[in-house]
Amino acid sequence: MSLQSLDITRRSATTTASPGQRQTTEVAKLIDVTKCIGCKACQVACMEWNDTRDDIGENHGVYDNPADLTANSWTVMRYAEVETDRGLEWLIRKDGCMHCAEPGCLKACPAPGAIVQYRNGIVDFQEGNCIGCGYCITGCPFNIPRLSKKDSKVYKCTLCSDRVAVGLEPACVKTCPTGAIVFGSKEDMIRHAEERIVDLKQRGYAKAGLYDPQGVGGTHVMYVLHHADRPEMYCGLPKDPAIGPLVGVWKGAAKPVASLALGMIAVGAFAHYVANGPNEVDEENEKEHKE
Amino acid sequence: MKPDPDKLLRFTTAERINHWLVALFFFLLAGSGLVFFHPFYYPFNQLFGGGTWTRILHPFFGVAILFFFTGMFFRFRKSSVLTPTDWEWLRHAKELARGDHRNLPEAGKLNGGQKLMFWSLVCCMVLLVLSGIVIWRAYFSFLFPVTVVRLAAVIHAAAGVVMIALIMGHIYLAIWTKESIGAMLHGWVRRAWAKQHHPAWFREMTGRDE
Amino acid sequence: MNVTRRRFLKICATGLGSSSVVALGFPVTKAQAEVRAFKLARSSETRNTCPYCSVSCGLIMHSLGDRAKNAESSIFHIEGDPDHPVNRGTLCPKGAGLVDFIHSPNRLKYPEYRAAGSDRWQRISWDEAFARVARWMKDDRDRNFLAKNAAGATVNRWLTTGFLAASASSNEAGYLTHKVIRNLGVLAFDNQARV
Amino acid sequence: MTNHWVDIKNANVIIVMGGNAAEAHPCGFKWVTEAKAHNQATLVVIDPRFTRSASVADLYAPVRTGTDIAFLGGVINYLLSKDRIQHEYVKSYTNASFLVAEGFTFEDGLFSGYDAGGRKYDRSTWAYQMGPDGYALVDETLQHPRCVFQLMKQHFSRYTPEAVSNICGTPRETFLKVCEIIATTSVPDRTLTFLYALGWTQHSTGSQIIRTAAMVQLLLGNIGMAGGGVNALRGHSNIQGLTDLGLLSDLLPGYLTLPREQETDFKAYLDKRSIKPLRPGQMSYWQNYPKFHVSLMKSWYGAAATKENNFCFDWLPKLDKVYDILQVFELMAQGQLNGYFCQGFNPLAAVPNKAKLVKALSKLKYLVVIDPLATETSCFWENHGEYHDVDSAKISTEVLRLPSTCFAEENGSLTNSGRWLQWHYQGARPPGEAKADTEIMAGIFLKIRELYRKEGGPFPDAIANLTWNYQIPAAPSPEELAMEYNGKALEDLTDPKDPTKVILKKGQQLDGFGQLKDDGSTACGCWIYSGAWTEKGNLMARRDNSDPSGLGNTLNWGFAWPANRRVLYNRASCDTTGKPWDPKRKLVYWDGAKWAGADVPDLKPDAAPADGMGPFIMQAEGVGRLFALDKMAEGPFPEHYEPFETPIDTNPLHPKVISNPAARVFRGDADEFGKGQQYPYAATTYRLTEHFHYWTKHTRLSSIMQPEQFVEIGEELAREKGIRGGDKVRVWSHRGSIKAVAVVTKRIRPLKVNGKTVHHVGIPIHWGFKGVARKGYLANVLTPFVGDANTQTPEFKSFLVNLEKA
Repeated sequence: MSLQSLDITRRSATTTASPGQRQTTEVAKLIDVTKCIGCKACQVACMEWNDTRDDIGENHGVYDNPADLTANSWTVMRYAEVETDRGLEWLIRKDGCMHCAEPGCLKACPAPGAIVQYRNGIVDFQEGNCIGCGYCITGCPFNIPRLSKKDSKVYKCTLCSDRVAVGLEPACVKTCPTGAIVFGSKEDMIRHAEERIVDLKQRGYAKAGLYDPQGVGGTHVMYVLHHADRPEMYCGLPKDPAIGPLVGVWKGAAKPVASLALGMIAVGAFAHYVANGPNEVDEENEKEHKE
Repeated sequence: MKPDPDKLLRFTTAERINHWLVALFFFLLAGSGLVFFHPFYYPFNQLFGGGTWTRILHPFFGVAILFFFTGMFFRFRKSSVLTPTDWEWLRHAKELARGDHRNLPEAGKLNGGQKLMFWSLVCCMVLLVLSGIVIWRAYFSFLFPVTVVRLAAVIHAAAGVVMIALIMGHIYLAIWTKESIGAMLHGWVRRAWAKQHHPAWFREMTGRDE
Repeated sequence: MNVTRRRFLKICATGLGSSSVVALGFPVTKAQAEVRAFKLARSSETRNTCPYCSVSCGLIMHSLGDRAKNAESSIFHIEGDPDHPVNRGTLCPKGAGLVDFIHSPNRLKYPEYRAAGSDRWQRISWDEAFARVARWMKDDRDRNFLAKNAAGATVNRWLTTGFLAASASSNEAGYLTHKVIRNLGVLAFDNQARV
Repeated sequence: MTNHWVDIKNANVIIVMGGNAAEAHPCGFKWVTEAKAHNQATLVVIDPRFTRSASVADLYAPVRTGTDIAFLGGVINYLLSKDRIQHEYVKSYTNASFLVAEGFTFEDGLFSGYDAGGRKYDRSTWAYQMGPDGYALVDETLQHPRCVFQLMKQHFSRYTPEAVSNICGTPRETFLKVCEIIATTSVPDRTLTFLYALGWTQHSTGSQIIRTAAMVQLLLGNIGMAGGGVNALRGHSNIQGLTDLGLLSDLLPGYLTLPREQETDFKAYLDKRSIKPLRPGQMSYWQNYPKFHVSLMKSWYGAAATKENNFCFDWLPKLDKVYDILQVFELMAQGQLNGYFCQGFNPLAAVPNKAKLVKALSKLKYLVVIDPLATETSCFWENHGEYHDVDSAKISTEVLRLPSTCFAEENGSLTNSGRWLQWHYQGARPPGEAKADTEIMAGIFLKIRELYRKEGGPFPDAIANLTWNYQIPAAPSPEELAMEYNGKALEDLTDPKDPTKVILKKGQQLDGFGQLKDDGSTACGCWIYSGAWTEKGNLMARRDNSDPSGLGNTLNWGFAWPANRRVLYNRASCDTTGKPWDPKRKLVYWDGAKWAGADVPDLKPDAAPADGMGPFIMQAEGVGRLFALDKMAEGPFPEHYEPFETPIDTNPLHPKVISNPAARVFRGDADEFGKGQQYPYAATTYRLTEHFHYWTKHTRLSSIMQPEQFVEIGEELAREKGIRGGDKVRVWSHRGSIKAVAVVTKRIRPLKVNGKTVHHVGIPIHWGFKGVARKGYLANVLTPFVGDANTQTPEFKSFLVNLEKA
């Protein structure tokens, strides 16, 4: 584990480089939506492995339960009944952290080391360093992190970093009954997806494709979609996700520049004083009032 | 302090207390806010009991400053109305910075610069409060769509920087203009000082123009 | 270059500003980041079969302790057996949550008795429970056992007590149940094959 | 399952009908996705609802609940009329060529021999024409007007695509597409598998639906093939095992049958069951019945069972009728039962018509519930408000609740749907004082035996002499019991070919049922399980998952009955010369001297193909039955009958015979059936993938995944009724009423049936008044108390309801 702690690509609110000499395999989870039956085994395995338990909620007139991601539900199935040219399709997508190569959450996080990106691609929250500001929620292009009401820390899928660290697949991957979720090196996962896409195209899904959005530098959780041209059909999977321009402004160069500006004001003021001296009452005026 | 016939009362006790309360919370807010602004300032969190405490306290400081600043606003809003003379004053402010006040029109109790500062601060406060509510994660953020939250975060940061810059200027000018800090500390200024810096006010207070 | 006093100060300020930009950032002093400790590192593993549907997925149950005399095993995690030819390590949503079945707050722990007309359970001992059941059964069997039917054929049956067998008990339990129940003469005997 | 889970991957076409494999058996369904991904298989789902299985299917066909025979009958008609059958297979491996007795007729919905008063048939005409040699007559050309093939063709000619569409509500084009996909497997190198579950069995015509599918498979030559078969995906982990072990009213272990009360003569009892071949050279394996039976008696009674006393034949209780669960609750409701035991079974939830069940349980003197969980049945006397409104003070049943262990706390074996026996191990101690089922049964038995010893009583012989030589009498170990049902030699056993050679010494474990004797020299508790624990040890615990053939028959993993065979009827995967129909699926083959291959051959291992021994060795004919003789209650050919509650109130094929004429209906229950006028919607119950029956409402994780009771309705019906998703609705049948949240979905579409629009209402089961999930109504408040004519499986899948916004 101590070695693992050095295999870091990025660390939130840290401007110097992390030790990163080691080159570990870049991993990825591939979710083949076309094989998914929406059984929620992944949801259960996730909670079981991570020792979280959500509330026993209510039925909201749909199969989705829990209805949304929470600090205890790090993954949920989202069900969409969509009419396409093939008739009715029940598009079921496992939602959760995409483990972006350019993570918006990490970019937004003000707490040093509360979010890290390991060299293998996993973006992990270190709740011990989290201050609970929720900036990561603001920064995420996929609306994933959730703030716990209990401890005001933010939680999300860790891609089972603890399992991956010892060479195992994530819990959801292992449990998936139909093999809709697979795990391996990112390279292998892309190859696996390509095989699946050939099969889907043979079955008439002309627009089948891989979802690995480049707007966030690619992701370490990818989807095989029957309709890759319309990801929004899958309960609003963003078509072209990117770290929002506002987040860019907010967390980009603006802040060092603003800091510099403040520094300049201080320095400028000092310089002004040195150059011009204080603004005092004129001697003439003084005299007048002495008398 | 007993009234000194040589001196003029510039700020009442209530005004002074109000000012310093706002100042106090400004420093708390700026210090805690900068923690989230950039990693460079993160160590400031130690002043507030760590990162999490800083996150918890900052918005409550905001609530406090909103309360006191509102008080200030009602105290000074009338005396801060900008007149044509103030604009004229502002046009000559650059000369003043170089120490040359010959062409400066006579300032009242507050000069054009001070008034402008007041309204700038009011603007910043409005922006900070509104955007601050939107990004107050514990109570309000879930009410707004993420794009609004993102916009609010940018506005909050920007307004915060502007406000800090303004206050830095304000502080420097207070230091630069000798004796003005005393005016805010004990309230009294010498007649000469008043005549020098706020001639119109001086006349108004003394009825004299020498 | 004619450096005036003012200009000199400006240069100093710029230099100071830019060098502070370079220094911006929080030094990396604490532990960088660590993943959660792997919770199965030294747990005990037991092979089992999922008790739900008839796919009969292979399970690995992880329990506390290394089976030392002083350690009480308590199962805290269950996952699929990757060697099992049918499930190959996978588990469905029910199987993946088995640990909550084992530790369900509604697991029965003691024999309990409810008297006629009562609205509560009362805890009893196993001896008492066995004695009571045996008494009920024998009294009913003695009274209602049919050795011969109206036609005089030997039928040796007992129709006034019935037995419903389980759907998830082991073959061994099922075999013993059949052996015992049939030899008391019970015919009203069924299992959960249909429902 | 004729085949097994992994074998599904070998299929080319997979039909999920009468079940929802993705929902109920997700981990088994992986072999469907595997077949799709790596065998380019086509998945077709036929269901009233667009299910989770349908979500990954290549084709979905809607069908009205309870009309599966019409659909499959239409498929048979399509295959026969378009001549898309596997001719060689049909000719050699089915009874298509057999001539049927002249008296057999079918008119206006009824077969010959119907007794309307008794609601049953005299089945004597449902027979073959017999030759003077005692064998059935056949016409290999299949042209004889009385041969099964011609009669079948005629019978199913009524099931035209138009008739199917009219009855089932399936669009004609969709139906024909399904037929075409099915027909592609009539060639020798393509197979189809049927995956079904309670969606077929829980109908008043359930057994006949399954038969119809089996007939389709026989016509296509898909039985005995890798990737073929008719596969029952059983619901519970060991319901296969408990059925194998005969825990049913009329069975003994290993599908041996209890004598009826008329059968007082031991020899006649055995002869009737030692079925003689109906064609020359056939194995007719039930001829060995006496060996299985006598060995069971020796296992139970030991030395007390002797040749002289007919191996204690008289000790067995004799049947006057079958006491299935519906019959028993009917008797209980009439006050004819005093005591009842529920071992790991929650009948208050699992048997239809809850109101009747509560009434019945309240009439008992004592109820004993053995369960790991606090079930509704054990608490049937508790008041739980609207969900279970009873007056405890008025219920005088004494109840005893005994805590048992769960899977994790015991050793033992379970038999999966593919007939694999697999051993499991204890991982923790049970909570509190909970005891294993074996200990509880032993505790009860020892106490009763002691009472009989002390006090005497009627017929104590079977109790006193029951073998009980377990090391700890109060806690027989699973290992001892497994060795007992496997069986052992009671004398030295010699090789039949060489009597001087001892193959097993006295006391040694048997290698398999082939060694059983009818002279009392062997003991075996369950003949089909013989071979599970031999002198080699516990074969159920084997863990070698190697699969040299790649067909998925891991012969060294666990033990499969019978004789470790993985695919039943696998002899039929070869042509008459012993060559595999498809060289890529070489399950078994004749190597010139014996049968060899990737599976244990389902035939005498040295029966040369030239000798013509048929592949269906348990049948007297040696072939598969397209004509069922007298084995089915309602006829030798399947016929479409409407559910007892039908939304169209008629049967378009024969309006005078609407529902199954041979189904048993108890007097009071007929009055409780609803009519389409009052209850216009076709309802069906089912389980969700997140849940297991009524158990997982005690499990937090499962409850989180589907926390609250709901019913599913289509968008059109919802619009008509002004219901939006998430609204509370009230659903009621003629028997009771429930309230639940409405899930409004595109996945349930109205169907056009016989000129009428039929809406379905989907009612998931699971919720009740006990557990950690939200409280709900037991869904059997609504369901009718009638069962399949053969198995008495309740008709949970087709009934009528009405509904409104609550």
